Amino acid sequence: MRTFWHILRKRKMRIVGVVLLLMFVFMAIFGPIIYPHQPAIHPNEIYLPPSWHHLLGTDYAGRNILPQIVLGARNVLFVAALAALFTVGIGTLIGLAAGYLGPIVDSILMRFTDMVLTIPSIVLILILAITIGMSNDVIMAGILSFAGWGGMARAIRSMVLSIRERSFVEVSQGLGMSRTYVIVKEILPNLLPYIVVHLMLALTGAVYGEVGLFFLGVVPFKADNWGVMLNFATGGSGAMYSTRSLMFLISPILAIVLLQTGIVLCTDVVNELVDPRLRNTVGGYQANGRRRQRRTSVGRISVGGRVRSSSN
Amino acid sequence: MINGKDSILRRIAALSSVGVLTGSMSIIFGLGGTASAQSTAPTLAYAGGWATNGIVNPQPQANGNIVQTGIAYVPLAIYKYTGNYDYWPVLAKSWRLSDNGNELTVYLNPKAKWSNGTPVTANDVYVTFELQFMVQNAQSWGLTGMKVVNQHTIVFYKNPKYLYSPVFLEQQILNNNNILPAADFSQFIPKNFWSVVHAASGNPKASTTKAALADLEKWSLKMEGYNFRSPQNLIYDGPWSFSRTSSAEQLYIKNPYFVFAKNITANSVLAINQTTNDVAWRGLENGQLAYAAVAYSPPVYSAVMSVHDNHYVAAPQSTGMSIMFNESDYPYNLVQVRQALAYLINRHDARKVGEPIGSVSVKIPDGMTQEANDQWLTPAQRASLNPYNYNPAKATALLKSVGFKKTSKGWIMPNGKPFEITLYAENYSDWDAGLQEIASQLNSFGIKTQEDFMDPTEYYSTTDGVGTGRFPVATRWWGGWNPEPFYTYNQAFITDDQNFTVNNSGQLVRGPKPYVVDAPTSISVPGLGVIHPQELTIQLETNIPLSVEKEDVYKLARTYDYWLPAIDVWNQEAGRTYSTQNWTWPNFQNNPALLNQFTYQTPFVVYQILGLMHPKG
Amino acid sequence: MKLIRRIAVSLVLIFVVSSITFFLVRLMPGNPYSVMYHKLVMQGMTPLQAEDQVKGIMNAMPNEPVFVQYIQWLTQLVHGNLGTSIEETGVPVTELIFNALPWTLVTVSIGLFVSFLIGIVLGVISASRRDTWVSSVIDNVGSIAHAIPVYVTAVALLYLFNVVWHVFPSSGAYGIMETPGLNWPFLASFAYHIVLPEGTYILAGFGSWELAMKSTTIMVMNDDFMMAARIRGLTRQRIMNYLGWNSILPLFTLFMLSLGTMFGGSVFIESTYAFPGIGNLLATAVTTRDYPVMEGCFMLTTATIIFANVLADFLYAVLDPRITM
Amino acid sequence: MIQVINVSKSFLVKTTSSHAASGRIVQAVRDVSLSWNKGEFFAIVGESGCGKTTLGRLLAGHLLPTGGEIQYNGVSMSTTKRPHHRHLARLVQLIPQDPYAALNPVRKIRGLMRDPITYHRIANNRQADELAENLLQMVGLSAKDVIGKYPHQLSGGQRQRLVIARALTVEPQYLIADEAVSMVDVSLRIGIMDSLKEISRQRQLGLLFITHDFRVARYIAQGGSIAVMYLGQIVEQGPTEEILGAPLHPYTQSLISAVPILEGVEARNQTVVPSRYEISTQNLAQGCSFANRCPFADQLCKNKAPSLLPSTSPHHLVACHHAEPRELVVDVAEPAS
Amino acid sequence: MRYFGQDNLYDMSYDQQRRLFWEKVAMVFQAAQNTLNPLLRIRQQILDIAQDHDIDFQQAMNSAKQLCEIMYLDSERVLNAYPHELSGGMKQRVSIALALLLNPSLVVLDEPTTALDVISQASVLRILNDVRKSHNLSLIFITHDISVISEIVDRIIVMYAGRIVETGPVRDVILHPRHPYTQGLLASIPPLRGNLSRTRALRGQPADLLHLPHGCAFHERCPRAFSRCRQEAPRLLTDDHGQTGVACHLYASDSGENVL
Repeated sequence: MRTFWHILRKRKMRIVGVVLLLMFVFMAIFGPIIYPHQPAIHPNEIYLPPSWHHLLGTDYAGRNILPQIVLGARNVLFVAALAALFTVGIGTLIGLAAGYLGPIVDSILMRFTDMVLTIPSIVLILILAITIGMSNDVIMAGILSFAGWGGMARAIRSMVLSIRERSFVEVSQGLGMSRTYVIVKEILPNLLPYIVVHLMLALTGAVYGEVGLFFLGVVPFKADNWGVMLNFATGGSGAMYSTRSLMFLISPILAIVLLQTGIVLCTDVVNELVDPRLRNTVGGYQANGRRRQRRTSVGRISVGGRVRSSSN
Repeated sequence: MINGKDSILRRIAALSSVGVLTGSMSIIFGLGGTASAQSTAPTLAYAGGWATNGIVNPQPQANGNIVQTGIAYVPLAIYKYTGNYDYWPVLAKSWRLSDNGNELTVYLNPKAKWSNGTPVTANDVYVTFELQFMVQNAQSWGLTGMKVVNQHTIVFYKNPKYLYSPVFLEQQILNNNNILPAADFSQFIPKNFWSVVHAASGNPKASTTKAALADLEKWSLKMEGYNFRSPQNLIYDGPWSFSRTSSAEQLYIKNPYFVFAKNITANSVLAINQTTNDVAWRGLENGQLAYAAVAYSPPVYSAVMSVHDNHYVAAPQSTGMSIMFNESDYPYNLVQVRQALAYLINRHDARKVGEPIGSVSVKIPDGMTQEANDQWLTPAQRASLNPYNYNPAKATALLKSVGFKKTSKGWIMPNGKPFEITLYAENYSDWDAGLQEIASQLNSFGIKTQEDFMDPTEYYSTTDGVGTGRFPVATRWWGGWNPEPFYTYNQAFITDDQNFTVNNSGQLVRGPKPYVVDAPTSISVPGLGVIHPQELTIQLETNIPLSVEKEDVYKLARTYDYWLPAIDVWNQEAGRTYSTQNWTWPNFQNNPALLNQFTYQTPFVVYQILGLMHPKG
Repeated sequence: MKLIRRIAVSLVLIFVVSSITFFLVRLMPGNPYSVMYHKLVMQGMTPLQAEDQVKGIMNAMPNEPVFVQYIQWLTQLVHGNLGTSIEETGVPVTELIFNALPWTLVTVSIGLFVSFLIGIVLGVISASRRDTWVSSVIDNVGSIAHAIPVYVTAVALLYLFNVVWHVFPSSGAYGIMETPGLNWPFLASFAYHIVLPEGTYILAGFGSWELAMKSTTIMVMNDDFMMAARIRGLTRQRIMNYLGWNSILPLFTLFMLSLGTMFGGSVFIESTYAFPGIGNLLATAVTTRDYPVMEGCFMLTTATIIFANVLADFLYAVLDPRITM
Repeated sequence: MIQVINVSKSFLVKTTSSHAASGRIVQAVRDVSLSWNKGEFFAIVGESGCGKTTLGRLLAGHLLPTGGEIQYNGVSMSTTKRPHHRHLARLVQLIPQDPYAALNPVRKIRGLMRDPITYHRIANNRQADELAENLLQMVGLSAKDVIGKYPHQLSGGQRQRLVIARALTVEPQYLIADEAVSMVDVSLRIGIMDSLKEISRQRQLGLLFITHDFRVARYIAQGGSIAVMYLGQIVEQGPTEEILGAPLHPYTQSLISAVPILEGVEARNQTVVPSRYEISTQNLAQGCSFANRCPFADQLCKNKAPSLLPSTSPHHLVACHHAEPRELVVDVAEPAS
Repeated sequence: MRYFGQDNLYDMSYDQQRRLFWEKVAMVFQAAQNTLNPLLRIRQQILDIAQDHDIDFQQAMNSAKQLCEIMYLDSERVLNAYPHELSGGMKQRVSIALALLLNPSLVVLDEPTTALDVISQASVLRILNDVRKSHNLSLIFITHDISVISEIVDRIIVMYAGRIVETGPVRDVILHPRHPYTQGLLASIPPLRGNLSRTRALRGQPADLLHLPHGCAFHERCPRAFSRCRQEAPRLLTDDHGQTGVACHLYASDSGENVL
């Protein structure tokens, strides 16, 4: 906990990020308690400006915008988090398998991965979304996870390949440990920082993809999603064209931007949290296994008793 | 910079010159057409969709250009839609229907010319309708043949066995088909064309007939949308001829040989591709557009109307949002349930959020628009129809009468299951809010209602979906698209296909398509007795006196109003926005006929042909 | 030789991807082929007609076994026939795509190039001012710009520069009065029309380049040869040159991913700006479920990206002496 | 006893191209035979790339030979399906060159030490910690100081000792140390070597030390034997003092003569520096692989490969057509204390 | 820091500094394979140096070729090669040749042979010895292995924990090391021949530069440390010429006077 505060305090932006993300997580968890239902339609309250009653104003059907944003957070975050988990899970599994199970498995898996990587992920997601259909959140998350697992698998694979070459793996094998032991206890812990950081990146990717699909309007309408709001704001209700309705356009945009900003800034925090080597370094050990001399560690070199500052 | 032969920069420069960028640029440059001289103002800019329409009417050309038929081509005459079967002549000078209604002689205007200066002749008309024979449209109108009398005269022959009103044929020939150049299209007519057409109408069981039908089918397939491409470099008989296109805009320049060229005051027409509504909104807000037919949300409407010179005029339109039922699906097969639902829907509120601009809520759900009601029914008749004003008490009574029970959890059907409704709508429907409002109205009454969405592919065949039971309840555009009651009741009681089919003996028959609403052939309407809606509907299109026709319409309206094959919620208006910044527009108050919907022509084209628009300044 | 091999591998890859598109659409529940066939039959066509029609649209017969369909479809594919569009009735898919593809290629390439340039400049600045507020601002802006969905940027730019200020056009690729070709009026009009789409591409794209450039620059800065170059008394300019090229080269491997991202972004950007490119075509095809066009777009974007990758690899091999092609 | 019988090992080396999976085959070990007894101290000397590390990994069972076989106490393990055979593991332990890389950086010492013990059921969980502490003590580490730390929190020497202690957890009979002191500060090397020797002597382990440094080889294999490798082959092998005192192979001679000497303390060597061609592991011509660098090579050497045969004494083997002692040593001066 | 009587290095402008470097002072690094720009041919790198130091291309190429001859390098092949096409020993020799390109007066060699094989090391050392004589160079040779340099250098400075602990003519220091650290270092080199029993380990760990012990940095490892060593860091005491010196309390009187 102390290290967490320490990391946070290093940069002010990090505090902003954590607060933002916590805000959206709070919305996602407690939103449905605060607002149990989608806001009701009020034919006589169309496009009201922000007020105490409607903090963000009302939309084209006289619905309060704030609850829509709050309720949207659950859908967006849940599906995105699930998709990020899938992405990272699939990526890690395939990467581990390809990296560890030998050249035949490797070449089969990597050809497949290459192929998936070549296809623009959004295009692939679009096609999958309409052929498979997005009947529930899990399927949707599964489809969205196509956006990132390829890159993840490749990265994990190359990391596994390099870790496998590091002698501690050989030593462990030499000590007679089983494959499972080597993968779980020796290789996986070394990938963990990367996996956790990538989880955050996959989260931004999944938010991007999910909201985007609803924005394009190609997957079944879901009332509580920011993408749908953005779709209606830019399309049918034309919120862009009148200052009266502008809040309806700005609210989902702001929600998306703030959420993504929050995740990105938190990635930085998480990065430092999971990788102790970034925090405090004793010796010159770096993640890639190469040792570098720290040029800055000794500021003064005493020569013949006289002290000179050294610099380049 | 790195010097010497190994300069990486130099290598990069050399390689990027053969890179993707250059390659694709050259492809773009390769696309370029030939430039032609630009005419100067006045240009009339408007926003519209670029959909190709109909069969045979010019499809995308072989070079990919899409010509908008309504601007570059005109029919023989333009239907006035006053309800009196009146036309404004265009390419035709006059026409005469024989007394028995089986021969239509059309006299062409000798001044009618193609854009290359050659005259529009009877042969052009002949080829145009040959193409309609080829895709087997003409046969369905009962047309049997044509005869070119002279360069300006052509006679159409109708099968005397076809009993329906000859005005229908008149409409198809005069208004519904743009005249195409024989020079460009006669190449598609096979040599043995007429012998095959005649053979195909022979005894259905004869092998010659079958062979001919097979040939005809082959031709028709070749000429139909998916396969047919118009030739390049067409000539035009409309007021403007196609000049050039980009993906966002199209330019048409004045056709100096057009028959009413002196009436045409716009030297060119700039068409903005209205892929989505906001394209038109932006154009109108910027004051760039002289005309647009576009839907609005209230803030956009007020933003556009706050621009000086922008005006909005609404024309009645015979279509709207309705909730339709699969009449064989329990409980919607019960008329009481449908009536109860009609009592429970506050149509006014639903319209207000569903389609706030460009619609009117339905006063009497009898299938017709308010205008049609006024025109066809007497005040007394109108008063005898049930307006189904919001009335939960009546709904409760009706539901209880068929064994429904209200419990703390809501309404329970006699079989013990809760009464739940799923309203299917198009994905991302504009009407979403309206449907949600209806759902919340029903929910507050105790009927658990939710909105759900269909796949776009399903939406295009919603009526099929309702017919086959895929959707017990669905919402869709509903209406005849025509003020004449026949079209409405044809859809409600016979088929949803606007082009009804006629069999060889001239009877309107059920097409292969299932009915939207499986309406019974006889319905016992309280206070009116047993009604045979299908017979009555067919009768509307046959030669009957107007008084009988009006009585039939009343009976059908009463039947619809009682039976409720669909609950009409709101009717749409054909909203048009025009700008008086550069043009004077006709006075619509003095001439309401001008507001009516024209089939293939964008309204301003008609005003131009009629000489009703003038440039300002 | 390896280039030829690489191209051969790419061709195989394209073949596999296209086969997947075939089976993807066909083997899914609600197979659009049979749906369309039954629909046409219901609309009054004879089974023979409907079959013909479906074959024209989709390049294969719905009633045949899948394998036979696949062979038919492949034969047509080899002849460059991808079927016809359902929405734009009768227009061959290849025509639609070849009209759209160049616009996307040009805008995506420009976007890629400019965002790459901006990214590397910012990356070098950020790396050289490491641990100062400058680098922290640049990094945060870069990573947030990278994370903000491209459609949000597109909508925001459209709102500001078109709706509010009327500065740039909102749709199309050039003005109707211009003749596409190598003439100044057209190029000017084209440039004017692509400002907003390019702006969006760049805003969405530069962040990842910036971050990647920063990390490679820092890595190269720590490399021994950089210190050696300083000790050898080379001019600052030359040292920057060494630094620059050595940091940029590793980024070439990112081209593969970024191209895919850019093409993916084009779906949103082009549909927001009604730009006549492949992304817009695909978005429209997807919303209207125009399966043949979808298949075609999918295959062609993939093929384009595969070949762009071969090109990038080739470039990389030419630029980096350590790599042999 | 471990017997190596005509063992060869070749690798497919990938070229640097980013995509193509092409490569060339490199023969790292060619037709090597030797035997090694429990309690015997053995050193393998050679330049980098001569295959000495590969030989070590083969012996430790980390790699499977592509030809020949290795017998452990008379049992051939070459037929086992996969490397790292479990029984082998407990028999032979390899101590790799780089202690930084040999320890998983994200795991604490306690786990690193305990896992092999519990995995092989050498002791139960409670005893495992005790055993680990004893082993750490044995290699000169204070268990209390290190057990809760991560490897990166230790110094280089501590890490190397830790690696040795970890190798001992599975109670091996043979230890292979691959350049085990080259990454360690000069002042610590002797200490670590002493520990290794001490432990091996106590536990009657066979100790195989792989090095490029004759000084180290001599220090370890004092009283044992030394084998000199060149391009995957053993060119000379024999008792330590014989190899150093009277090398017979020109390569051994040039290696020994290339060892820098302490000016004034040790005698200057008569240098036999081979000609300046670069070492190449590919395209081995027929004949002696050293022929193209050898100052004494003649036509015979270029045509016929010599085999490793006993020479001056039955235990001193050499593979050279012109094996003869050449004068290298002058005298030894003692350093002042 | 002043070189050859010029201004203080740290007061110089970048341009002055870079002129001083390589024209007067050159350097050879430990990991020579990493000190060459991987993207440029050796020829180009030589030309870059030449151009930045205003040397004519042709002249630079000529001297480069000459240096290649001295280094036993095939100049045709090496100059046209990219760094990755050369072996480690060749790269090391190339980087020595680069250091000599501008005829500097002083070459600093930082562990130039550590990454090399024994035989390559011997040949590089021999070349260095030859070049030193033929070019009249000053060499500063930094290494952890005393035996490597004992044949080449004249004077030796032994450092421990950032400080000089002993200095003197190489023969004197090796035969008669004074500082316990030097003694320990020499004792930890196993002799190639003769008695091994004198080889002893230095105890303890090298000093952690971040947490230097109080007093003499070596006292924790020193077999001869006494109480003063724990309290006070010894100064480097030199003889009259400044050529020989040691920093150890064993050789200092209580007053800090030189007892040598």
